[in-house]
Amino acid sequence: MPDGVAAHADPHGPASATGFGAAGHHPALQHHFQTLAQQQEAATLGMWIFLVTEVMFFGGLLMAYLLYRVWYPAAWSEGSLELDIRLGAFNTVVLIASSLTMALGVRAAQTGAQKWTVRWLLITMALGFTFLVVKFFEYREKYLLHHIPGPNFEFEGPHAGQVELFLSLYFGLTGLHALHMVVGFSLLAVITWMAHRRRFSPEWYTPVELSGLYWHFVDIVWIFLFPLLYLVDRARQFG
Amino acid sequence: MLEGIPLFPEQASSLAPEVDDLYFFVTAVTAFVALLVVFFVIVFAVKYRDRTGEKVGAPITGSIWLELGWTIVPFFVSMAIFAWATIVFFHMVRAPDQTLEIYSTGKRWMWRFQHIDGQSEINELHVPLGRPVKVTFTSEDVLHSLFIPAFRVKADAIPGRYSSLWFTPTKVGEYHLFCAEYCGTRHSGMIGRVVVMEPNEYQAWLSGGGGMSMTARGEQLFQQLGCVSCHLPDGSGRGPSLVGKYGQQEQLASGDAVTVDDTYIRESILTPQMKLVAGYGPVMPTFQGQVNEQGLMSLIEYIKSLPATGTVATQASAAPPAPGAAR
Amino acid sequence: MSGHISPKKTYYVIFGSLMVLTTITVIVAFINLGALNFPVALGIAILKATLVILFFMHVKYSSRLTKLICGTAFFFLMVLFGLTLSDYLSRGWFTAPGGTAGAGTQVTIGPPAPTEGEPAEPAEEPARAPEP
Amino acid sequence: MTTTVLPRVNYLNVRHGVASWLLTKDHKRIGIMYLVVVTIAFFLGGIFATGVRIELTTPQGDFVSADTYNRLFTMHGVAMVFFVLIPSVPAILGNFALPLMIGAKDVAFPKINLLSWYIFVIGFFFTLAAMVLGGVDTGWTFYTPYSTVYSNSNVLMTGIGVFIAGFSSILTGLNFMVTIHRMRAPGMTWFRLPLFVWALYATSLVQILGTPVIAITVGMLALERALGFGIFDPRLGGDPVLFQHLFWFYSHPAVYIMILPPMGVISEVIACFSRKNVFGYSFVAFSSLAIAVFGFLVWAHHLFVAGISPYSAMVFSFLSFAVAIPSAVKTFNWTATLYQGAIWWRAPLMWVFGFIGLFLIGGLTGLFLASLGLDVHLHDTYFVVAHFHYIMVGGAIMGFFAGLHYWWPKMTGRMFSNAAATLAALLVFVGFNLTFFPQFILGYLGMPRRYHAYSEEFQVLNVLSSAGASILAVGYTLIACYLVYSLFKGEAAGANPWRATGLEWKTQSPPIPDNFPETPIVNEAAYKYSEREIEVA
Repeated sequence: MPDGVAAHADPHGPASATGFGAAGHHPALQHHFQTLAQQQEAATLGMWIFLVTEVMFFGGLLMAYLLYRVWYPAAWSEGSLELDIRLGAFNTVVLIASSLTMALGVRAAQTGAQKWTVRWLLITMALGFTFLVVKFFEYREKYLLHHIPGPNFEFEGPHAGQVELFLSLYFGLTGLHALHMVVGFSLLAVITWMAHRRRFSPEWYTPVELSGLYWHFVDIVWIFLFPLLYLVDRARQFG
Repeated sequence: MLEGIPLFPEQASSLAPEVDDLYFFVTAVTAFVALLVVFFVIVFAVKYRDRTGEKVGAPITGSIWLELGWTIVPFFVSMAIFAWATIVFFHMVRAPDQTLEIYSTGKRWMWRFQHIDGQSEINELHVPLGRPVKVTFTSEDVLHSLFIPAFRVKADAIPGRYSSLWFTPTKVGEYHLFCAEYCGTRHSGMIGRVVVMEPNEYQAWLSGGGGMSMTARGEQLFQQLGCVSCHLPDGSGRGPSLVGKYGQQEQLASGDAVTVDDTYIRESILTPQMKLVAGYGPVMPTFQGQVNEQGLMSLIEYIKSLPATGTVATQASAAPPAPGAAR
Repeated sequence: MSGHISPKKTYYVIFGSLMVLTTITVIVAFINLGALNFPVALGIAILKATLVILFFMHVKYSSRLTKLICGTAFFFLMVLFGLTLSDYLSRGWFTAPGGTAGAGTQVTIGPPAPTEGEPAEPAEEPARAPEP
Repeated sequence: MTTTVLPRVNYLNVRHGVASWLLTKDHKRIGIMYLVVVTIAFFLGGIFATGVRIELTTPQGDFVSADTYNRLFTMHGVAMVFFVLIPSVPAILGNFALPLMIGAKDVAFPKINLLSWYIFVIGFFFTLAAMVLGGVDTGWTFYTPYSTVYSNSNVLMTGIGVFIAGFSSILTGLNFMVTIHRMRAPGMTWFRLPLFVWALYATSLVQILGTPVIAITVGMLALERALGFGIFDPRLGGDPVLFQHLFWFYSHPAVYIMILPPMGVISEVIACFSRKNVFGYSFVAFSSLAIAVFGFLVWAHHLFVAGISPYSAMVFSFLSFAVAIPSAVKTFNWTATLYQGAIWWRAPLMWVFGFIGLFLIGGLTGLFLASLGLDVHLHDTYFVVAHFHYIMVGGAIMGFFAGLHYWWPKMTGRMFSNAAATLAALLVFVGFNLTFFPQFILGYLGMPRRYHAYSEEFQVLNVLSSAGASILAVGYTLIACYLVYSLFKGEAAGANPWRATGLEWKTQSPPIPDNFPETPIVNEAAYKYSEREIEVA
């Protein structure tokens, strides 16, 4: 059972069927914890602290966004109009729905409904995948219009430089968010496989809960990114 | 100045004594605190020394009064230092009203100074004694920092923005000029000297130099770059007339108006389509890369010097720069 | 850890309100509120995020420590945004008739434009003739 | 007591072979592995520093070329800051001592603890690769637009190295925080925790909140340099000062990551060798937290001349004075702890006296740089170089060695020669002052930082400084000698050689893999020396 999935692995302790510690303990209890409750509390606390680091991680990019929005409002509204609001809104709905199915999946694990846990997790993964596909098309469209910042960036209009700044931050923020979606997706794949192998029970479902926390965090980031990037100055569209 | 080991920098500007008094005050306060603590540490360490390691210390766990004492007293002491330091800082930030304007650009590994009356110097700055001088400078590539230790002034040169520092030289002589912000391979070579001269010597040096004034330099560029072919004085050419336009309102093609100031002129030279003047087409090419910061400053000075009467005047004495619009 | 199992209804209610808020934020974006557009959009996003945190992530039912950790994250994010913007927004506040000395304080050459309050000083009289 | 036979089973000899080390999940072994990597990085940083000091003995740049000099001081900075100072006390002494001090079997997430070490080594590998390929010449601060547009050295490779090493620091902070919250032995309430644990908790807070910001900043820098995303590029309207804001938002709290754990070590060692509880325990504990939280409000005192507005400079200057108060409170409390103690002059205490002497000067010169009027003159001069070396080398490294000497018997089960250690402390103290005190004078004279060649009148003070550096080098090498010697010839230390209180001294040294035969119960305050006689194990 692969331990941490990505570089910043999640602190859910891996549960192998053999289990450590003396007989009589729950197979998932690790030797350095006294009780399973202490282990679960530690794991959840660890995940929450990890989410704090993620908030500050996105914070740096959001700081750059905030400053340049104050400095270049005109370029920000022009840049924002470049983005397709329909795809953005659709993606927001998809991601919030995936948050719902994730929460229901965690609830199913809590209540021991093993089949439903697997089903909800699979639906969540499907919605996550849809989000990434939509994102791929958005990026491809930017690529075709030469709107990817860098040497061959083309944009007519007076604020070309600042619009390139906006699109740099657009790709920075949504790229980082998509990367977190990919990590979340592979994490869910592992958890779904474990759920399928009946590894969880109402006494021990920590990995499902932690991946749920992670997934909700990624959804919250998009809840902020959507208005910040797509809805900067839509009123201008209608003059 | 070079013999022996100098242990303290020269005081060669009106700000220097202020900064040094503050320096001595803070040194005195910190030295007192340091010596106090070291004294107590040594006294306690020796007095209560126990060679055997068997004995046990007194059961003292703390005293609220002492803790409050050495929290509040240092706070007030530091507030005193903070207040005095902030006053000195705002003396540095607030430039005096009438200053001798000098423009400068920092470029990787050299400072170029441009006097209004024409002299331009590399890594050298001649200033008259006793007159407040304000150096306005920017950088053409990376971050630099204009630092004159003897005057106790320093400011970073940021590409894309103008910085400035002012000083009133109070002592004739030659002083170091350093670049203080790391800027690459020859960062340590980007140095120079500031020469403070008696006012009459300064005038002799100024007229002797005979360099072209900024306005004249601007006019020369105006011809070379072909601006004159479109910007006719009466505005009949393909570009609007620039005569007497400085500081006035200009109607733009997009409907709103803008004051013709340094930023607008600089923007129109580098990115002409930004704010087109009403009634003229977007035919003007960009001059990005054909004219450097010095050239821009000279062109701006030249356009400022075009009075409403249409005659091109090159004033000998420095025309103080008209107020530019701050963004 | 939270161990709290909320009824399915709660999740569906929260999901519904999130959908409503999303539609509102899109609609409001098309109405020109001028300077208010940004705060409104941000406010709705914060509301949606709070709903997700409280109900989907069970923070409403979990220990005070988890709530504290959540608060700490956003507090230090605000410290980053607030103190950095305190620099950028306060540029240009300090103006002196002779001009502000210091790094990056000016966008143009020459003394800054007089703010509305201060009467503009006549800058036209020629520079002082240097003493003999 | 001077038997050289070590207890039969301990964490060092329970398993053998390289795999038993490289795949270990034992926090004690991971601490030792960090010690090995950090020592290599310290040695490397020292070589670069020697190159810099030799170059600066002559005003003309005649030892190395300007470009090589720039790479020397940059690599000295990168190696020392990211690979020595940040991990030194938390990752080595923290990893080793924390579970022992709170009576736990291990840290909360042992696998992630090992992962942190591997991430640290991978990050170090990338930086080493950058050094081998020619180094980087942007200064450890990587200021744009030089680092993104104009520098043609391995900025990207070093950036990736620093980016990865940052995650090791994040995961260590996360691990420690959860361990302190959830893994304390029964009876170990927050106010019975040793002050070293309080310091580690405050450090973890800073690691968690600060490190991600530099990760994303280095990421943005890499995006701009590699793909041309112009986030800080002035030609597109980007702002180089924004990079400085984001960089220092982490890098100032990072200096508190470097100084807080050593402060915790000082509290431990002073209490132990004065045979007395620390004066004002709760004040010292809360000052650690105050430093961690206030540390996030003061970063722009690095930008006073970089183009921030005068009013915000005033705000940051005020906050920078406020953050100095908790450090002052700690120093006064340490001094008061010595009062009416039974002070046993042993090697770790000698290092603590050195720490107090140097940290005092370092901390107080910070007031010079926090005051606006002086910082305009002093910024980017050797005054700043001297200030942060007094804090980092005088404070953090001296504190690290105090801790290393204090816990060496527990780590290895062997005692080192007390005379040699005291001599080393004296050598380092004298060498250090000779090296860096002249730099304060050079700083006020106006000698700028990072200068390959300088004006003649600064030469004498620079020669003094270089002479001091050689004494410092001798001092550090002496430490390595007698500590390694003690590994083979040191006499057995026994469970409690310093007769200290604290749970880590209740188990054998070196401890068994699970630290305690059975989880200890704590029923008294942290430094209860006076009431009880100390049993000599």
